[in-house]
Amino acid sequence: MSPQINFEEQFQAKVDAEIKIEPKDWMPDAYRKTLIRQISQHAHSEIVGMLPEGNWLTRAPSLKRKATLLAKIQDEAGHGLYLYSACETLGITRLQTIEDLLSGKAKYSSIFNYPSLSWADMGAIGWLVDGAAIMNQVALCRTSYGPYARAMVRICKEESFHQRQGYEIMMVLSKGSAAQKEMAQDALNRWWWPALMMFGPTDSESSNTEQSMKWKIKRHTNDELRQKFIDASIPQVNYLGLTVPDKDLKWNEERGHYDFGEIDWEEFWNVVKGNGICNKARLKARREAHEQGAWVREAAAAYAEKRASRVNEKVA
Amino acid sequence: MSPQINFEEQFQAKVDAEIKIEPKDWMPDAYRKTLIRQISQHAHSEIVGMLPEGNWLTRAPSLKRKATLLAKIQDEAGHGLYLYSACETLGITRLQTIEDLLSGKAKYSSIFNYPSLSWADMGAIGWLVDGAAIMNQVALCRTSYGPYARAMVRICKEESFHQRQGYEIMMVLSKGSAAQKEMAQDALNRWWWPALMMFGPTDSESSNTEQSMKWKIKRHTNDELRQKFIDASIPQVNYLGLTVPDKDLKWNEERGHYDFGEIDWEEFWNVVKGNGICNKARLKARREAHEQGAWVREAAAAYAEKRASRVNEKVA
Amino acid sequence: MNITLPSKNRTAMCDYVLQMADSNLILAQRLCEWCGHGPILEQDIALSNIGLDLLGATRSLYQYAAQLQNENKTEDDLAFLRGERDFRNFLICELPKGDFGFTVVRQFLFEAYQLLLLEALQQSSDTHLAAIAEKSHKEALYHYKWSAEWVIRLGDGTEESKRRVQESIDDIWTYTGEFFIATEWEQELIAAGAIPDFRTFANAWKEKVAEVFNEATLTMPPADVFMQKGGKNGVHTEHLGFLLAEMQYMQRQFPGEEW
Amino acid sequence: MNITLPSKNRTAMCDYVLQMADSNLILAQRLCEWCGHGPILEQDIALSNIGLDLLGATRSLYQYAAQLQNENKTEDDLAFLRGERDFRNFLICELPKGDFGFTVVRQFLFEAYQLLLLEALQQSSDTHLAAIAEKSHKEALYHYKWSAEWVIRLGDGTEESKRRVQESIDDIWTYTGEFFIATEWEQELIAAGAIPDFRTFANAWKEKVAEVFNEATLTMPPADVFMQKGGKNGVHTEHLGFLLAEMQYMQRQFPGEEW
Repeated sequence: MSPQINFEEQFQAKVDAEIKIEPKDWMPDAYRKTLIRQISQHAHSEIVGMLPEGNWLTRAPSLKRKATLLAKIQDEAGHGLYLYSACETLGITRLQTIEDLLSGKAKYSSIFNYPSLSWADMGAIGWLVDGAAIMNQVALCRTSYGPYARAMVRICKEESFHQRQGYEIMMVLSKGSAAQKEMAQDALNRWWWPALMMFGPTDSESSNTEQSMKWKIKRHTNDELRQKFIDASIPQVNYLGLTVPDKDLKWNEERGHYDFGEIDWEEFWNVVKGNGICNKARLKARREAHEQGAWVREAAAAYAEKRASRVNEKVA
Repeated sequence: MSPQINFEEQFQAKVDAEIKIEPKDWMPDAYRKTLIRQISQHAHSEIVGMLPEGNWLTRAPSLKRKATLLAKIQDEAGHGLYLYSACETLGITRLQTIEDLLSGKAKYSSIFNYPSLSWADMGAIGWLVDGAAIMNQVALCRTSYGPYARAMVRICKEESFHQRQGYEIMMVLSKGSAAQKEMAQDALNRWWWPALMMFGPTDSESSNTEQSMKWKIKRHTNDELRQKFIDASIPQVNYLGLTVPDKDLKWNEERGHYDFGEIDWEEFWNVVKGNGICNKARLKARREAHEQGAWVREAAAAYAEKRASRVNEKVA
Repeated sequence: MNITLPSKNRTAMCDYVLQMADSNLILAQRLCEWCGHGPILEQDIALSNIGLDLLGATRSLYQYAAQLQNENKTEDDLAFLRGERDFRNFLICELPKGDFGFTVVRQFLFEAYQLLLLEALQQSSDTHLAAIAEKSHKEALYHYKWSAEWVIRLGDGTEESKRRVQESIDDIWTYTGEFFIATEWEQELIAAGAIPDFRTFANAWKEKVAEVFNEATLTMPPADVFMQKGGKNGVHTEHLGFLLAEMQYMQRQFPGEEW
Repeated sequence: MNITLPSKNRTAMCDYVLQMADSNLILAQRLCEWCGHGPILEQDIALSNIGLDLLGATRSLYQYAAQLQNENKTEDDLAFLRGERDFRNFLICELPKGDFGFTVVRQFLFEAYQLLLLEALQQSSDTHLAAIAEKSHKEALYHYKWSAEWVIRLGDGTEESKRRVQESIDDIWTYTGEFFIATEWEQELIAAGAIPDFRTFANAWKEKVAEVFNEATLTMPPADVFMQKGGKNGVHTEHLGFLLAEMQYMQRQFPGEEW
């Protein structure tokens, strides 16, 4: 037996025993690559996800909502930071990770390629989009890679808070004027299906699931999480007095779950492929921020260097 | 006697006899220079004058007003064109004239360095600023230089129309709600003194007046025109039920004119020197239009050249 | 006013007229942004000219929509007091103005469609709409000619102008599909013969566009480009909200006043 | 709430508190425009932090102004339902955000003033205002430190960063004069001892600024630069109208709703 195989067995044994893998531990190359792909994608999603909400910052309808929204988006930037750091423990720099996003090589969650068109979208995004994200993330708090799992614990706490805030926005609207209620229903109509798509393709179509489950990077299948999300959300929808845009939705007593209609996977793949109404705009915004910030980063680096050499001169 | 002196005498004799000077006629160098300065300054004023009004195009409160305002600003662009053409007959290209504006060498009317802050400003600018301009321009319809005089005839017709439109905006506002009336009064308060300053320094301080009068480039002194403007405007102010921000204003039976308060010449010179609240912004807007349009002008020139050479090839 | 109102399909016709009016208005608003900032004085004037024509058509169309609605609304109520989700304009009209090449390409693609539509609409059984179309068609001919000439000039100009204008074409193309798909109410009107079946215009439009692109040495995007939609159903890009906030501010701030 | 209201100068104090609130709000609105677009993720977060502090102060100040007014208005009425001529913010706050250097310089010059003002205001006989000032002063210390560090970093960074930041200083300088001139109602309050005489802060402010510029190898504009004014009297630049149209749109469109 080659030592390589020993490493691999030891690694899997640790995973099976729920012992966290740490940056300096040996890990299979494919594990590392899968993690880099997944964590960086998650980090990019936090950063790109700032844009649809940022779209309403300057138009928030009250000072309190403006402040809460700003704090929420700031949290997302913070999540981005944790995750870029977790990624760096796997041997890829933040700059490289970001360049992969800007070049289109790395992906981010497709949900952010939908436009935010009304104030109610700030409610729907918090409630449904963050809600769907949490379904995934709660499981990831126990993921096998230590730094990722620990980042997730911090993120999950804040995300639940965001979700409650989002739901509260929906609550106020759905109890408000006719126009406000209509706004809330419209937002639900537009975000419901995209939120369901956030869990990814159905298990039969999903390629990476099996290996990821074995490595405990992933702990539930896409369809399991999707069902869980629907089951949790429908009572919330009912409480708001709104309806989901799915005529096939109904409680299945036998399964103990809600049955739901066919997801439009053609739309899903279209948006993933770059055809969402905002794909171009999102990447453009990120590219412009990066390019227009280049002189600032260069200045900071040059200043740090000057300072270091001045200190050295003094020491010498 | 040198022939030079003969030319000069002949020239002055023509001017005295009210015969128009035409581009190919001999004219004193100083006459040419004075005209270039005056006409180009006038042209630049039309173009820069598009900006404070353009500032309200996207916010005009009705479709009719939006269309009327757009048509008005378009007329100003047209006036700019006539005047740049008149300037070209004196041997300076439009491009050179524009570059003198952008470099800060050439001036434009200082009035356009005041900001347009409310919809009522669209009324006040049309009524008072165009009104003051017309006082000058009507006299210029008989100016000694032919192309300038003819451009002025066309411009004057349109300007009177603009002035009536401006006054009509003020009329609607001053008969509207309390907020609208307040808006109208506020606009009058802000534009009244700057409009009076448009006639330039008092005669005792004005340097070029005497020679320009002799050449019939100018036909009335600054103070004459200013008094005429005030006498014409006050009944219009009264009709609106508004008041001018001048506690010293009153009818002088003996003079047959309105007496008026001291003009704040320090403010006037400050704005001329570049310290108006919009001087930087106005020049910046014109520079950006020019720079961002460079590739378009180059493309048009390149295309025209290609086309010409293709025609030549066919002919050959 | 003594005009012939269509006896049935009135609601659908009202929606359709609003869609035309909204598209004209939003595009005119974008052209207004050029006023005083054009690359050449003569072209500044040309853009204002087109803007004025579009605003004129906007007013006729809103007035007619208000008549069809019969709810005692004015043209300004329809322009300034409807929310973002009520606006039915083509998405192409609301895109930010971009550089001069972008504005020219957008106008060209829009006018090439307008020419076909307005020509056919002159035969509409709705005589009022037919009359508006007749006037607008004459204007569209001029807009089309102006924008086509500029597409050619920029396409066959310098390397930079060619690159810029080609990029604009590639960016805008995805928004042209909306011209040729029919909403429910449009299907109703087409079936009733009240408006032409504009879904059949796609080929003629492409030919018109190809001819000019060809002369301009520009490349037409491939046939399988994904096409955006939503505008006619009130689902817009994120740009429209900001445009409306600015455009409607005065009427929102001072409701019910005369101006 | 049981707070000490000044027995006299109430109207003047209300105007002054509104002026403070407006300046905080308008500047926070400009900082909001950076969110998601910062040059470095950490600095994106820092700008949001400052924005959040300013918004917090805005709310306390409007709430207090509403109490002084005693007309049953809310903080949101004051923020979203007043017109451009009612806003009393310093002109410096409404200038477009510019590049990162511009934003940093504006913040630095503003906070250097705020530090002096808020420190003195803590001694105000108006205990409510003094309490707000105390909280804001702590925050201003952080904002000042952050912005001063960036002024130094950019000034003493690369040639490009030095050029950019120096240009921003030269552009903004003309708007700093407003810090040190008193309106009528401010003169009244100063005379009554209700607020500090901030006209006397000019030298201390300049020293504070000069120290940082010096370390940043940047040049302070000459003493005779012409100073703009008007903001505190509601006469603004052309930028504020557009900012308000966007910021107030929802409240104008849906008056009187809860959010």
